[in-house]
Amino acid sequence: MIYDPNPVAFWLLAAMVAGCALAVVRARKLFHAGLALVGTLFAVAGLYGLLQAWFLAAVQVLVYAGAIAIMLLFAIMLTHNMMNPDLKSLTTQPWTAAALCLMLLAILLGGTLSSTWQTAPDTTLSPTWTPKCGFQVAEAIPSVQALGFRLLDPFTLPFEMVSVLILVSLIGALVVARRNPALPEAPEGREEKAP
Amino acid sequence: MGLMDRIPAYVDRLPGGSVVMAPVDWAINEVQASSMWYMLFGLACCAIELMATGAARYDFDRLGMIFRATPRQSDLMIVAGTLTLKMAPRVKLLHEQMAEPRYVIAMGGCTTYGGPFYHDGYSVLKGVDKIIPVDVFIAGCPPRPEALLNGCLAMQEKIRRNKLGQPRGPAIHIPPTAGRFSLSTGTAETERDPQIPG
Amino acid sequence: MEPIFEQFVRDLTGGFQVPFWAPMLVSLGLVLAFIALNAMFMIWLERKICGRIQRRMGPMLTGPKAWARFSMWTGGWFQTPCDSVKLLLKEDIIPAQVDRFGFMLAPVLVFMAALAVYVPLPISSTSYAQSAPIVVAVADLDIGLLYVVAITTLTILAILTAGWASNNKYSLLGGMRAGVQILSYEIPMLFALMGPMVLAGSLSLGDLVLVQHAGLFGVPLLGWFLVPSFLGAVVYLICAVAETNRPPFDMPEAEQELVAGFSTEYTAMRFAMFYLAEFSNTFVVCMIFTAVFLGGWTLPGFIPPSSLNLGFFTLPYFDLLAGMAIFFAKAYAVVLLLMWIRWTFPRLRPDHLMTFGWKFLLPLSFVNLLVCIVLAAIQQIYFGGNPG
Amino acid sequence: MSAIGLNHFLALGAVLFCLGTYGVLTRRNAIAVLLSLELMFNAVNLNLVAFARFMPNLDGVVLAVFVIAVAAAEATVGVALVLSIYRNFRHIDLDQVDTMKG
Repeated sequence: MIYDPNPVAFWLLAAMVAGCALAVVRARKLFHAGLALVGTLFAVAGLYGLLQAWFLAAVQVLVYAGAIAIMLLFAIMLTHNMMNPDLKSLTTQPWTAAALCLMLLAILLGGTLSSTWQTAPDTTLSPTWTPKCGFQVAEAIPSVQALGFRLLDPFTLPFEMVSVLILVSLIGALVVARRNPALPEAPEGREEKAP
Repeated sequence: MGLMDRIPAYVDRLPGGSVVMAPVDWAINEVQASSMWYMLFGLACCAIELMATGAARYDFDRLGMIFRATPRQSDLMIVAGTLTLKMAPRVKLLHEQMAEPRYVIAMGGCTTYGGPFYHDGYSVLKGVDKIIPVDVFIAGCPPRPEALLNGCLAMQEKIRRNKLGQPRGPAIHIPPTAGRFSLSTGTAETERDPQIPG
Repeated sequence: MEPIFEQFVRDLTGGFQVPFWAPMLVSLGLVLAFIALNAMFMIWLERKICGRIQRRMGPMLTGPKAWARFSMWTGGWFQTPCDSVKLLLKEDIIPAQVDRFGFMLAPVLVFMAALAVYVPLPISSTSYAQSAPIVVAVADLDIGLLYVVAITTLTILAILTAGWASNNKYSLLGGMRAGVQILSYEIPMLFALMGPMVLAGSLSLGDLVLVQHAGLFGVPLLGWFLVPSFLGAVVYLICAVAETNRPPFDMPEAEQELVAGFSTEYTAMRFAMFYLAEFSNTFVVCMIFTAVFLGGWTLPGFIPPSSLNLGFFTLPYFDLLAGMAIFFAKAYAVVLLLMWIRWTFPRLRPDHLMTFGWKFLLPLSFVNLLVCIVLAAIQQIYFGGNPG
Repeated sequence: MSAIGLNHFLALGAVLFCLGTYGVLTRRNAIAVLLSLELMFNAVNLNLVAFARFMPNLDGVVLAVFVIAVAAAEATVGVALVLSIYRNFRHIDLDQVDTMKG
């Protein structure tokens, strides 16, 4: 049978994703945008859970919400006045961009909804997941083990490449962010004031 | 305590209302008296005695008193030491930052009336009660830890006499020759020596 | 196999089928009650032990006086309920210049994280009226250990939000210190936990305990992961103390420099939620340590009967009760260890903390992972399969 | 409410992607642009996982794991760049960052 997720959970999570994403792009305070991003990430993790990708949901929360979003929040704190609403400096050309994005949305939706996808019957898992008290959760497929074998067998090269990429980006970030004593720095007094 | 101030006034007016309010009063007072978190600040030599009272031999913690560094979380302000005119506005600000219900103990002669600086101290505020309401005055220069503990017990007694929705009673004065404080049972005026664990 | 809760209700009422939402509500209520009561008890215990270590007595006067006269250890047991009720009754201040949304969100977030982390923690198992023993947890997730570490990151977010939203430089500094500290100690912590993961070949906490009970190389006591991954246990314990912001890693709320850190502007109820969550998290890391390194609810070579015959009455679910008793005894032993550490060591300096975490604990956890991989390989080659 | 199928997830992904694009186009603050980029990454990931579930094939999840790893690398470099810009200009307004050798 085709996998059939719970509609109530889906619509709740979808509303949360859309609402939080809207807050990310429209919030007046940048910190609020960061918080809304974390909300979006959690809702997307919930959707992964709905799609029974438990491991990916945990990784999403751990890496995305726990590391990337927190790092962005730190960057916000380091580069901003604490309570600066910086409303004026935040958005530009809202209506043009909105029209453009609506066009893009129309194209994407038209493309996806008009095409037929080969959804295959799912024989490997129990169709619905009900949380049980004091009970092993129904075998979560794709289970961690299956994912691990998949990562190590056909995807070994990309896996190693990603680790090299992360190492390189780490070193690059250190080089870029390092203070160069030879170069003069902008004076401290000039606070960000967008014209 | 917006709600807590208005409800008792209504309840008390009902027939039998005071019967309802008495145990409530008792419970609230008992709870507040048992956990007076004092604010961590000292101004002068009295602060040394305050520290001694918090440390091993005298041990504030047995009265349920622990220090909080922020005024937002403390219930009790122990003004310990000479309060100069320059410091006075800050102390007033700290008192205003504390959440209700808040209590103040003026420790030592300086905070009570100016102490040794009463005549010539051009820079000293002569009595902390000129800027904030004080519940207990402790005499001494500085008071011994026993006197401070006695003052805290008096503070507890005063809290126990509170009634919801009514103003607090007058300030209590602890004389310098306050009775000995029994460390084993926490009651005042016994002759036993302090028992130290271990 | 059937969920333990539904089976229990059916046994009790004679065939009543509970609706699907009942187990969730019941487990939520149980966890909430447990958090509140346990945190109260832990705070009282902490104050008594602190007093003992500092040659004081700790709280003595609340509660019936007879208790205090009996022994200094029993005095003041009513202290924490008094503190809690007082905090509930205090004025709730929201300062004018704070960011209201973030200020009100932060305590809720931190409490949610403290609540959610209880989901995969297994406290016991039972084989009463079951074909095979089943693990008693709210839900023994397939990815339990990863879930626990992931949820912990929510705490960082809440603390950062609290620090930023308070609009107070002490709060901001405290929040940022806490964020940096938790973020950098999470990495050695995860690597320290990876050793047991490799040894057990599973991420589920229930599986981890069962594997430990089975033993390593056929020797039961060797199976406690404290033995094969001893370095990992030490690294985890240190990181756990840092994660929960307890001394000696309490820079985020260092009174001497930062007033009360991220909770400087918080009053009454909201502060109580931070406090409660902090102690709840402390107990959670002790529970995880128990489950991952100390064999959880099992003792080597001891399998309690599923029901105990007392002669006049047969006690069902005896193995569940015995397991819970063992589990909480172990967890409280770890709690006592943490308290001992807390009141013994002075606070670290922030740069020392970073150096210690990145340059010492992280390599140590790598070494531990290597040792565990070698042991798991030996087990797999010479004894067949995972240790379980 | 009808049954939830693959199209629902794809539509949600499209909405999320467009919101991210909107943020990238309209925001002038560098960090806000980074935040919006993360939204787009998530939209793609959502589609990958949805495909992985509905045409049972684990490769979508594997790809999503890679995307998360790459996003981590991207965010690291991005934040480093933002901090570097901030150090040279004392603001991170992308419209104003137009001089070479800042």
